[in-house]
Amino acid sequence: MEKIHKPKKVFVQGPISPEFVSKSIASHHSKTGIGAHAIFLGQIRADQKESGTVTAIEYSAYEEMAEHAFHEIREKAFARFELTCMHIYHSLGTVPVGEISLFVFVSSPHRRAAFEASEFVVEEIKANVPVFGKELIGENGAYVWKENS
Amino acid sequence: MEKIHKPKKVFVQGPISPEFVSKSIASHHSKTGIGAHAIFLGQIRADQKESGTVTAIEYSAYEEMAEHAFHEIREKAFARFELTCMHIYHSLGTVPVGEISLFVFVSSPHRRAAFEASEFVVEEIKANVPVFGKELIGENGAYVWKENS
Amino acid sequence: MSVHVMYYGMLAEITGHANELWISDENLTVGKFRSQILEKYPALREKKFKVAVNQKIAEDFAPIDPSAEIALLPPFAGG
Amino acid sequence: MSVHVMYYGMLAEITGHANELWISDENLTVGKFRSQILEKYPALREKKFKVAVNQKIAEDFAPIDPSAEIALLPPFAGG
Repeated sequence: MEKIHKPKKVFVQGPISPEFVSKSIASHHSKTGIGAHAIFLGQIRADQKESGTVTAIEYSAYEEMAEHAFHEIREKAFARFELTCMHIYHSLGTVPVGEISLFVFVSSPHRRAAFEASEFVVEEIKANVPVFGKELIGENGAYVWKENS
Repeated sequence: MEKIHKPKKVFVQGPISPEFVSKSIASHHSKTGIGAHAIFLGQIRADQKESGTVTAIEYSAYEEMAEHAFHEIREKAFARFELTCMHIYHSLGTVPVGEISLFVFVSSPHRRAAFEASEFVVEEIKANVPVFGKELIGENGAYVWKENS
Repeated sequence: MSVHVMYYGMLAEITGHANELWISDENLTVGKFRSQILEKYPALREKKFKVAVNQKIAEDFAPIDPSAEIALLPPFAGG
Repeated sequence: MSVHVMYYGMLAEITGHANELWISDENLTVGKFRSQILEKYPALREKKFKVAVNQKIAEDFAPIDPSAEIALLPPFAGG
């Protein structure tokens, strides 16, 4: 059990690899109080825009404020749900379509807490973390700014 | 998009490895309509029982009926949620504590459908699939039969 | 009539085998079969179990035809 | 007074820079700052943005002290 939840590094440069996800899973092998892991992965969609097809998202952030916001989300989630551990990773820089830009990983003795915390954390990130995204379109440098709904 | 949902092999012998999970994630790289993956992993807990500590679960199943049940759950989930794909894997045989025995992987253009489908599928599996589990305890061959709540 | 019966999990421990041929003088429903089986294996009375006919959970009123595959299922523990 | 102001995402494109020193004759609240900035950059009127003071989203009535770090934040797009 983690009793102290130190601020953790959330941002990574570029896409989050499937191998990184599997290493995170494997590292929970020794935490034998865990019964349920819920993982959320955000993947870049090749959306159709007026000016063409999205090929990548270029992420930037108000990094210091974002790290604080992530930390607050962690604290709230630990206070609200019976969690054993929790990890959040978010990309900065360019993430091509089909690649992963968000990895939320919560673990609990029981599935209910894992499901609820996973959803809570993802919604909080979408609403409250100052991350900005440029959807790059086609080959000619066109883009539109992304906005969460 | 998968239009026909053929019955798929769900059971695997022994634990489900983190590498298997990462390979499954990586195989969705080319499905660029996906925006959200929700993954649920069931991990064996070292629960305390009257007679000692759980060291593993030995799973068995009424396999033919179980495969039908899994197939029905797939069909229901595809009918109910906007899913791009869905994969279920469940262990048979012995799975030691800290290892993974259930892997549910749903993918959707949008996060809401992914969250809801993940929870739906896991609850359906717990309630409606004839899988049986012996919780092995200590070193002396003791066990108790597991029962889902 | 005779039907093929299978026992799973703890139920196989109680009955002492994984399957048997069930012989009955009369036509069976699930309910009738259930009372016959509790008579043969009284220890089952303390156990929760469901009866599947041809791989579907069946209610007591459901008929069992001679070619049916019957299974006694203890509480599920998947996941 | 003068405060440090940062522009993020599309707002940096509109203002033409990522940060600037904001000079004001009077003491500022977030609301006052907001009207001054819309006057200097009229194109911002068509954009949704929030104002963060010292890394917290602030309401219009909040005061801004001279050592504050101000940021103009366009809609969030994380995930």
